[in-house]
Formats: sequence, structure tokens, C-alpha cells
Amino acid sequence: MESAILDQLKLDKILDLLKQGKRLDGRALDEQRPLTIETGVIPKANGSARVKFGDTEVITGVKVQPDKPFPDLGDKGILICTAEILPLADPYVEPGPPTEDVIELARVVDRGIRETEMIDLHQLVLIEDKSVVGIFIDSSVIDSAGNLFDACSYASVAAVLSSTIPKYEIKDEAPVLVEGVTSKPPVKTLPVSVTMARIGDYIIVDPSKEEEACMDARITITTNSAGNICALQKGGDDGFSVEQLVKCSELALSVGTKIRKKFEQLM
Amino acid sequence: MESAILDQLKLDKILDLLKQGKRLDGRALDEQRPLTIETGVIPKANGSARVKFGDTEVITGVKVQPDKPFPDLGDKGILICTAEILPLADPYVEPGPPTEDVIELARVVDRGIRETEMIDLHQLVLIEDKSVVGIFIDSSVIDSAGNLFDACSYASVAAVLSSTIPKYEIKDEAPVLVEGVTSKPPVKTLPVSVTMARIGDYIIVDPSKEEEACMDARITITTNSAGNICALQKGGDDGFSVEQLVKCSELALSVGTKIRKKFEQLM
Amino acid sequence: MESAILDQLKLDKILDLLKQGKRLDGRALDEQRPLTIETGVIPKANGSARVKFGDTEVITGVKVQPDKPFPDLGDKGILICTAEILPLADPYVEPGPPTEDVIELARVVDRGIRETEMIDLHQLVLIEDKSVVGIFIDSSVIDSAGNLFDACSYASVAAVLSSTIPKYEIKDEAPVLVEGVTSKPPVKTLPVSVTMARIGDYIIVDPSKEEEACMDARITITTNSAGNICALQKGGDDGFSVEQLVKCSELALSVGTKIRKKFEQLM
Amino acid sequence: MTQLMTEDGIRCDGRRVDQLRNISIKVGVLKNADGSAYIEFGKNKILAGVFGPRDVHPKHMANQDTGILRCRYHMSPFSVTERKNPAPSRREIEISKVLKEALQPALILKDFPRTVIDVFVEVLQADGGSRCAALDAAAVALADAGIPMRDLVSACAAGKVADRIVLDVNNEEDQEGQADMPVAIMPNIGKVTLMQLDGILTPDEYKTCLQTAIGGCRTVYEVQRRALVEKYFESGEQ
Amino acid sequence: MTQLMTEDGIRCDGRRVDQLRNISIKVGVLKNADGSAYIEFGKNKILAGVFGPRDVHPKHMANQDTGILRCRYHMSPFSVTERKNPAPSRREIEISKVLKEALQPALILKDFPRTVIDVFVEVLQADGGSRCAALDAAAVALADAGIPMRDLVSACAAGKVADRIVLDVNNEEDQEGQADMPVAIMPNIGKVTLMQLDGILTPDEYKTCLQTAIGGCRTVYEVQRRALVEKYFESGEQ
Amino acid sequence: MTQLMTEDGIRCDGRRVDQLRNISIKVGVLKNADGSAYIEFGKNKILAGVFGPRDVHPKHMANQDTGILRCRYHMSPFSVTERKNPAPSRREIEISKVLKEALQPALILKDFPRTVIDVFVEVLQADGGSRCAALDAAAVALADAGIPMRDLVSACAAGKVADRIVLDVNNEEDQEGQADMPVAIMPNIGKVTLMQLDGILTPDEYKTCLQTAIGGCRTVYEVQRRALVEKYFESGEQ
Repeated sequence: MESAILDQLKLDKILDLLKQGKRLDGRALDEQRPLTIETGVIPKANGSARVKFGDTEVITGVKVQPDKPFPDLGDKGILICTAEILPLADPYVEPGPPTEDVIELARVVDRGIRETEMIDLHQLVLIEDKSVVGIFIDSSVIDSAGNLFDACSYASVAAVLSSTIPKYEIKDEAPVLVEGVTSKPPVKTLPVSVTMARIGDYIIVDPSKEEEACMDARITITTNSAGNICALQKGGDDGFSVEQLVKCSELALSVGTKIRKKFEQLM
Repeated sequence: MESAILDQLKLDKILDLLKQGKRLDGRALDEQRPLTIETGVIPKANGSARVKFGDTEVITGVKVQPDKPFPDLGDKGILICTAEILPLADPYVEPGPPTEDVIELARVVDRGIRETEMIDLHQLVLIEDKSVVGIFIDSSVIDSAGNLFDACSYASVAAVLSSTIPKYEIKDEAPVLVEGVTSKPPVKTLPVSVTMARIGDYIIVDPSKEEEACMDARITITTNSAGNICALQKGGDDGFSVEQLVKCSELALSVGTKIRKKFEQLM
Repeated sequence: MESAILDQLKLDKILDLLKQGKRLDGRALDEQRPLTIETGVIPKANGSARVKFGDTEVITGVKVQPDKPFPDLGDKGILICTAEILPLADPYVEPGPPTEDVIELARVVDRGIRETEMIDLHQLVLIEDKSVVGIFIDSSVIDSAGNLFDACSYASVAAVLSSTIPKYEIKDEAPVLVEGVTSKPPVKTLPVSVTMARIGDYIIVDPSKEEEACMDARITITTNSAGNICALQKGGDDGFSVEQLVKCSELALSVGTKIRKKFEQLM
Repeated sequence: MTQLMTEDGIRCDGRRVDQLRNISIKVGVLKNADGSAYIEFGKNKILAGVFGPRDVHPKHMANQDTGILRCRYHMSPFSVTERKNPAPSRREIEISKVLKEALQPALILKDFPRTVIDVFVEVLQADGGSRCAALDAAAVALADAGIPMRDLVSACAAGKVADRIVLDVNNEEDQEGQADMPVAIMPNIGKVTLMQLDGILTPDEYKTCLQTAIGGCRTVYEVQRRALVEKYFESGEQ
Repeated sequence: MTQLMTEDGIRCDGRRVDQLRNISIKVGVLKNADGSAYIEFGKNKILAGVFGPRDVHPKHMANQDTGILRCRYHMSPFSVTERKNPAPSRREIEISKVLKEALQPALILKDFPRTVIDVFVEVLQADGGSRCAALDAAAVALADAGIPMRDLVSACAAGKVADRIVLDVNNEEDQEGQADMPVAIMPNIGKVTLMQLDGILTPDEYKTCLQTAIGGCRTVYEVQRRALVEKYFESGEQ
Repeated sequence: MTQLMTEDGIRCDGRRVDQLRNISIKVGVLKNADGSAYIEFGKNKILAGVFGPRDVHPKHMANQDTGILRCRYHMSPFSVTERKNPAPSRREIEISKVLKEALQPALILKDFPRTVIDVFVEVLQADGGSRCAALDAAAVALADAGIPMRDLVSACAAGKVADRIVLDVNNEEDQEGQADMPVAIMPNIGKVTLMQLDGILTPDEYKTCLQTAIGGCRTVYEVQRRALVEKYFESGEQ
């Protein structure tokens, strides 16, 4: 009850500020929080990154290992993205099987990388239909403070960019590691996910935890290096107007360009 | 409490009617509810049927696909029957792992088909001990109004009768689909399940939901085309006298004959 | 509340007795409860034992069957120990997935047998890296009255000693049972687990259920035939002094010698 | 690989680029559910059943300030080419969530504190666009249950196939085409309540695709409305 | 394939067609359980333990009008030829249910509202007819727990082997024979509380098989009674 | 097989037999947790976060006489050579339990009835001795959360490698060595609160190994203390 009153007060405050073009933490409406990316933080992984995005923090590790291809996809390597909010990241997260929120988070991050065709999976085939290289991109949220979608996506992309792919030879139909020979991952484009929230009639980029708590709806748009729109997910318990959806796509492209520059420095 | 009184009143009413040889819905004691069977309702499946049995409604689909045989059963194809009560079928069913009631339902339907040897599983072997054809018969209850055993059994039998078995060739020890060539399933007999309830000293055929709510015990008997008794399951929290069990077997045979005629029209 | 008072009274009583060098059931501090071991109780298993240790009772069965080796351990057979407290063994045990207590129990029993290298796993290889013999040692607690660690360990060791290993030949790269030919398991040493509890400043051997309920800490030490210390697990919500840990190791060796003589009679 | 479009702009199933597949909706097809609908949308065959507002189980999920909406999207084992394991997949859990969020804006849950509305969707046969068809059926089932709604919810996908923007992507186009964009709107209020995109679109194509999908939603809305009218007015029931 | 019967009607384990395997029952074998029994029935070795009437956990399962009965039938990993996964199989869950329903008629649960009686059965070694043997042990364990009963429950299977109706089907006969019919009765009240059938019987064989099984149940009942008498009267306990 | 020690007693990673790997601890690294610490211990990289004392969920786990401690030890999928399934293994569940029992003696849970203290440990990169390093971080995180403690808990393993007792076993030594003995102490009270052993030791080696491990714990304690002092006193925070 009291908490409901506090929530209402906070929403009023946020809306008041938005009318003046301002946000609680002083950012412009289309301004992301500061982003720092550190790679190579888990040397035992084939690639890794630690991303701080405002107070949100994510560690992503990439594991590369031989696997069997999916049925009917024998001409492609395997790509699997997961995401987890560690219980130490948030007082309200409990250990256990993933909630629907976390499943959505993982699948949206996965689609951002998959649908942009960031990684050329055809280059990961060892024997067609029988043996391929699998790339596992696992993200762990260690501090949860809003916009986990973009934080996990940035950490995943950075971890892939920092990774080295071991070489495998086929011996007796089984893949065998060739020690000491590695290559860069076959990266074709740089996906950038940009998440926006609608609060009242305002669209804000990169919502903080407080903004998420009172947003009407959410949208995540992933663009590629060529300026195309490649993946999109609407969330939240209300909708968007068509104009807002067009505006969001423009914001995703313009904001994405800045993030992509950061990725380019990692290559 | 009040509900317990209502239940008692309903039971009194049902017993009163039974003394006059009548039932709540006007049926004779040995009379089933109207049964309609429609096949081919799921064209993407290899066989399918939609059964309305009174207000109970079930959809069954048959999938046929190559599989490995069970250990020590290398000379037989695989047969698996499942059953599920969809949560939209009943206000008291919750999504989640199957309850013991649903597991019993599936296993009784399965045994009715398996123990009558309806399908000649020996004809489904591709390479002995290595590769066989599997037949998966999955029933979904979409409206639950009593006697799910018979409704699922009839839908399963009808779906099998309506199904076509694709042809597989062995290439490099692996089964490969031969496009456009199919055959009828190797059906040897027509199993008919008949479920009865005991309420007081009365045996009634095909109990409705209301009758199930106040029955003392339940019995499901499956017979084959030759007039034999092939599978039986007693349920419920009380028992039967030996005379009642003999009477039930006779009812199962006589009622079964009518249902079997319906099946014959599907062949 | 009342139960907390009763617990305190019982603890006071136990401590009082300990000051006089006595225990509730009249044993000396370093005295185990009577142990009886019966083997061959499950003729269908490859080995089995029923152990009564005071009022605690365990049945262990050994199954031997061909399996694939663990990756990177292709030169060793498989050894798996499990333990379960059956719900009929204890009013407070509920059916369901194993609790952390039961997982610890199983893993400590397993390590006692594994770390002493009781069984020469290298002798269980059929084809290196491809096919080995697996030994499954499953313990079921049927009456739970304290010190399940030692009871399960003794039953497991006795069941292994009583077991016969079937012979397998390789045919078409697959293992085939050779009927009627068996051998003794390749046993190299006899592990003996001794569990002790600390209550106040006293170390007692083989705590009963009442003693476990008020112990400060627990320790299980497994020794081998050569008088070495091979596995150890501290448990419970408090600790031990270094002197106590040394004393416990001496007790484990001295008490273990008596148990090992019982095992030798089974060989 | 199938040829997805002829030079004359005819699609693999014979449709023009701006043409919907056949849709039919029946209202009130289930006896036990408080509301229900059955939709055939191309080869999709989908049932939706609604219960509520009713008490929440388990109780700690109840909210004393508002009603809650739960949604379950589930595929029958026989609904797809390869038999599907009956346990819910991660894909089904995600779709359940986006369907719930697409329906919620149309409901006035504050009026039913401490209760739950349960929407159960069963895909009996799946084709391209099953989540849109599921949503179309679910919205009608909610209306059939007599639950007060701000608006219906109408869904339809658009996409990119053989370099052209097409309405209502079918299974082959979904698997071998260039983009798939499922969209749902509240047709009278005009808000988009579901939107996803897999595939690659230029900014212009994105706008066209969105407009195309919304056009489809409006056509679907007419079918939904007609189905409800048929049950509640023409047949004289209720 | 074993020859299941000689021309003289001698079965693969040397029994006549109307002969039971050896049965022995011990009462009160467990210290923690409120009641318990151990049965050897042919090669079956089965423990039953009973707790209750006691408080129900979780609480929402309690019924204020009546006590409830729960039953768990479980097989040890080492009880069968191929090691069994310890997690309960669908078969074990079904058998748990039919055992509960076979025991329930013998109990007067209305006298113990809000409580539960838990029956736990562990099959240490399995042979043909393990569910019947489990039931025989469970009924004795319930009596040993001092729970008021209308009657005992006595179970035994009959079946068809080499075209003849035989009493008490063993493992080989179950697997290679023609029919298996487990039956349980309340021997004094005369009701059949468990009955299943797998296999093919003519209507006449059905009746014979049922009567044969019931005859077996009556013999089992004597063994159960003797075991209880032995504990409670002859040995002077209680 | 690597050579684990040179004739001069130099280990495979260049250390002497009595030498610890490099250790660094940072306190208060997480914003949401009530207390936290990050440790690098050799190649181990481990985060610990603490919440509480706080209300217990589910409620029936609460104890009205005392607070309770829960502990979760979890490894990230990328923390080991072969990708690890994210679901908790039996090994992780056992380690969670021994860590809880190692920390509990240092806490005064009776002062916080009906509450829970949750300790979550995440192994981001695993090396030999990860449970000891996890414990070292967890103890510091508990202190950082401001939870009253009788003492810190400091952990370090010793073991036997190439027939010599060595301090702080690394990954290669753990896998190919002769014994591994993780130990934790409350350094001021002097009690051993965690102890395990895998491997073969003579009684004399056992004593030496235990003393060696305790020596290591005392060195670790200095690192823990310095990390806390650095945060709370030198940097002037709080």
C-alpha cells in the first residue's frame, strides 16, 4: 500500500521531469548510461567480456567446442546464447530454473546475434551433417540495475569479438584439437541492440531500473553494420503507436552507431 | 461444507433415479452417450481423429517416424500412447507435469491398444535390433466431461485406423524417407474400451462427470474383435463383487460390439 | 518451544553423562554400536549386503553392467555409489529429489571407496576409451537411527566383497555377456569409514540419532588396510580443534581395525 | 529450396503479396471454458480457452491491487512435422509471455483485484504465424468469456520474401524468407501491442512491413468481429 | 524362449497350475515406522512401512472431512536385472495409485479428519506379481500400525500360460505367458479392490482366472493372519 | 602427464612447497548485494554476494528461535575447460553445504530469529582450491554486509604431490597429485570449520598436511583483513 503510494510519487516525478526533457539521473532522453567494456577477463574461456552499463554489470564467456549439428542444419555450426541473472545480482532473484523473464532475455540476446548473421556459421562445419564447431555464449548478470537486454547483448558481442577459435582436425571421423593453432571468429557484421522504454508519451533510451519499474512498454531493436533493422522485441504491459515505433527504429540506428564504434575498437 | 451437502443431495438424486432404472441425463444404465468420430482433422499428422463423446471431446494425432528399438525388443517397432488433459478442458486442471490420474489414463489407453495387439509391431522393423518405425499416439482432451478413458481410447484407435505409414529405405545404415509411398497401418484387431462405474449396487456404462463425482468404483475393460477380454483396470476408492465383475465383462463385450462397428466404417 | 526445552534437557543429560565418561545407551565414548553384516540378501543383484548398525539398517545392492567410460577416463571402469533414505526409514523423510544431506551422504560413501582405490578400476576396461564395466553400488537406508555414513559405507563395502563380476566378450565392438563365467571383484584394499561427533569437549565414536541431534560437529574419516587416511569429511554447524582432529584420526584407525577384520571374513 | 515467388509476384501458395491466407473463427467451441474460440488461419489450427476472473492458485501470486493475466501457449505433440516433446520449450515460454503482454493492454485488470484470468492456447496444427493466429483466437475467447475489454486485439505478420514485402508469412516463407514481423494491434485504439522481428530490413522496408502487417490486422479484426456477431446476435444465442 | 509348461502341467519353476509360490511375512520389522512388514513371495522381497494417522504436509492437501491415504510403490535400483533409475517411473506412479485404491476400502478414513496415512512400499527384489506382494505386505503393515480396518486386503495374481489358467504368475510366465491378472480382495467382506488384466482371455477364461486369483488371495490371507497372530499373540508381545 | 615437481622441490607453476599462489581480494564490488567480495586466488576468479538478515522465502523455512544461513556455490558455464551445464550438479550442492557449515560457526544467528542470511558464490573461473577461495570471499562478503561475526573464516588447502606435503594445491596437482585437503579455520578462535580429504596420507603426513593448511589459512587471513581495512579505513569510506 505505502509502496504503491511511493511508486506513484516516483512515477509523477519521472513524468514531471520528462515534460522538461529531463530524466531522474540527468540524462537526455536519447542518452545511454556510460558503457565500459573489458575483454579477456576469463582467460580459460575462448573469449570473454565484462560490461558495465551504468550500474548494470554483466560477465560473458564464450566456449568453443566440437559438437553434432542440429538435424536438417548440417551445413552450419552451432550457436547458443544463454543469459542468467545471478542471485547475487538482485535481492529479488532466487536460485532455480529460469523464469519467463530470463528466458525472454536469453532469447532476445540470441536472436540479435543470430538474425544479424554476425557469425558465419557455415565456416564452422568440420564434416557436413556430422561434426561442427559449437559456439556457446553464456552471460551472467552480476549486478542488475536496468536494461539487461543491451548489457547482455553488448557483453556477448564483445566476448565473441575477443574470442579465438581453436582448430580441429578430423581423425577417424572424430574431431581432434590441433594444439596452438587458432583463428579469429568469422564475424560478418556487428549487431547493436538498443532498448527503449515508453513512459507516457515519451520514448527514452536505455531505461534504468527505476524507469523500468514505471514504464508502460519496452522495445529492443537490433541493427547491423549496414544500417538495417534485424531483430525486434516489444515487451511490457502496454503498446506503442506506429509513430513511436518508427521513432524507436531511428533511435536504434543513431544510438547504435556510437556503440558499434566501441565494438570496432575490439576487432 | 455446503458443497458437501450439495454432493450428498446429488448422490441421493442419482441413487433414487437408479432405483427406477434411470439416470440424470435420461440414459439407460447400459447406454453410452452419443459418439461422433471425425478423422483426418490434423492433416500434418500421419493420422488423427476428433472424438465427441457426450460433452467430452478429445483430439488424437498419430506421428510415425524412424526410431531405435527398445533394448531386447529389437524385433518390434515402437508404440507409445500418451494422454493429456489440456488446461482449457477443465477449470480444475493446471499446467505442469502429469498427475497420477493422467498417468493412469495414458497407461490404460496404451495397454488397451498394446495388449489386444491391435498393431502388428513386427511389421515395423527396418533393421532388426537397430532401426524400427515408431508410432506415437498422442491424445489431448479438450473438453473434460467424464469417461476420459473411453474417449481417449476411441480417438486413439480411430486416429490409428485413419493413419498412413510412410515408407523408409535403409541407406548407409540410416532410414531415409521414400517420398510419396505410404501404406495402411498393420492392424490385426479392433480394441474397444468400455468404462463402467458402480454407484451403490448399480453398474452404469460410460459415467458422466456428475456420476464419476459420486461413483464408488470404476472399471475399464478392453475387448478385441474376436470377443476376448484383453485389458482391464479397476479404479476408484471402493471395490466390486465377483458377480459385478462378471456382469461388467459381459457389458464390455455387448457395448463394445456397437462401437467396433463404428471403427469398421473407418477402415 | 516445549520441544526446545526437551532438547536442552536431553543435551544436559548427555553432557552430564559424558563428564563421567558415559553415554545414554551405556557405550564407552570410543565404542561403536553392535554391527551385523549379512551378504547375498538380494540374489538378483551381483552383490548385496544388509547391515544392522545399532538400530540403523541399510540394504546395499551392487549391479555390474557394461557401459561407456567417462570422457578422458577411457582406461578405467565406472564406479558409482548412491545412497537414499527410504521414506519408510524415517518419519521426517519425504519422497522426492535428494536433499543436500542425502547428496552429501552418497558422495562421502562414494569417496571412501574411490579414494582408497578399493577397486582396481583399470581391470574393468573392455576396449580402451570405448567400452568398460560399470559397478553401481546403491544403498537404501531402511531404518534411520544415526550414523548413516558408516552404515552405508559398511554395507557398500560388504556388498562389493560379496559380488561376482560377470565376464563380457567383445563382439562387433559391443560387449556380450559370457554366461556362467564370473570372477571376484578386483579388490586392492579395505576402506573403513569411522564417523565421530563432538559434543562439547568430548569426541564420541558412532553417534546415535539422539547424539546427532545435539552434536556440535561431525567428522567421517576413512582409512585403508595399510593404515593410511584416505578420505575425510567434516560436517555440522561448528568446528574442531586441531588436537581433536588428530585424536579423531587415531580413533578412526583404531576403531577401523576391528571393522576391517569383519570385512576380511567376507572375502 | 522452393522458389518462393514467381516473376509475376505470385507466392508459393498461390497468393499475391498483399493477400491473407484463409481465416475462419468459431466462437464458444468449448463447454468447460468460460470463453473459447477455434481459429483456422492458413494451415494453423488453434484452440483458445479462457477461465476467470477467478481465485488465484497458488495464493501468494494474487495481487490485492489488481487482477492478473496468465497466458499459456502450447503446441500439441502432433502439431509439427517432427513429433514435439509435450513439455513446454523455451520458445513456447517466450511466446506465452509476449502473448500475455499483447493481450493485457486490452483488459481492465484493476477492476478485478485478487483474481486471475487464465488464457490457454493450444496449437493443434502449426503453420507460419501461429503466434498471431493464437492471439486472434485468444482475444475472441476473452470476449466470449464476457470479460470487459477496451478493445479487441488483432494480429497478423508481414515479412520479406524474394526481396518484396509480403503480408501474412506462411511456413515456407518463414523458414526460407528474409524477414518475419508478427504484429498485433488494438484496432480501435490503434496501439501496437505485439511486435517482433526476425530477419533483415532496411529502414524503409521496416516502415512498409509494419504498415502492411497493420493492414492485415485490420482485415483479421473484421473476421473476429463477424465471428462474435454471428454467435451473439445472428444465431440468437445468449 | 523357455518352455513354460510340461505336458504334465508342471510349470517352469516346478509348480502345479494351482500352486502358489512360497510366501513368508514378518510383521514389525522396522523401528521407525508406526507399522511395517516384510514379505518374501517367490523371489519378491518387499518391505512396507506405514506412518500415521499424522498431520498432512503440505497442509493444503489436508481434508477437514476425512483422513487421506497416500501410497508410494518404489523399486530399488538393484531390484531388477538391468539397474533401475531411482527416480519413480510412470509405471511406479500408476501402481502407487492402484495400490492406494485397493487399500482404501479397508480403512475408515472418516474417523481421522485432517490427517494422512502414508504407506511406503519398497521392492528390494522384484519377481512376477510384485504389486500383489506389495499389497499383501502393505495391508499387514497397516494392521501392525494399529490403524482400524474393516478387513485385511489380500492379493494374488492368476493368468494364462501355455493355454491354461494358472495361479500366481512368476516372472518368466508374466513375460512370455498369455495373460496376467492381479487381483486383491477384502477376504471377509468379499469385495475385489484391485483388479487389472494384461493379455487375452475368452469370457470363460476370464471367469476362471478371476476365481483362481481369488482362491489364491484366500490362501494369502491365511499367511497374513498367521503372521499377525504370531507377532501379537503367540510371541506375547503387545 | 606433467612432471609435478623438480628434484629441487619446485612445483609445476614455479612455487616452492610452502608457497601460496597470488591472492587478491576486493571488498564491496557489487551494488545490489548487501555485502560482496571478489577474489582472485591463483587462476580462481570468484564473486561472493550476501543478502540479509532478511525475511525468509518460502516462509515455512523460517525458524522462530534463530536466523538461518543459506549458501549457494555455483560455477559459471564458462568457468571450466569443458562448458558446464548451468544447472547445479551434485558436487556443487555438496560444496554449498560444506561452505554453509564452515561459515555458520562464525555467525551469531540466534540474534536474528525468523530471518535468513543468503550467501551466493559464483565461480567465474575455476582452478584448484575453488571451494577454499569461495569461502575466503564469502567470509569477507559477510563482514562487508555488516553482519556481526565471532571471527572471520579463512580457508586454504594443503596436499601431497610427488611424495611431499605442499601448500595450496593447484589444478594440475589436484588432478594428478596424491592428496588434497581443503581446510578452513576461524583464525582467532582457532577452530577448524571446514575440512575434507581426498587421497592417501600416512598418519604423520596427515598431521603435517593439516598444520601446513592451517599455516596457509593464517596467511590468507592477513589478505582478508587487509582487504577489509583498505575499504573501511584507508579509503575513508563508511
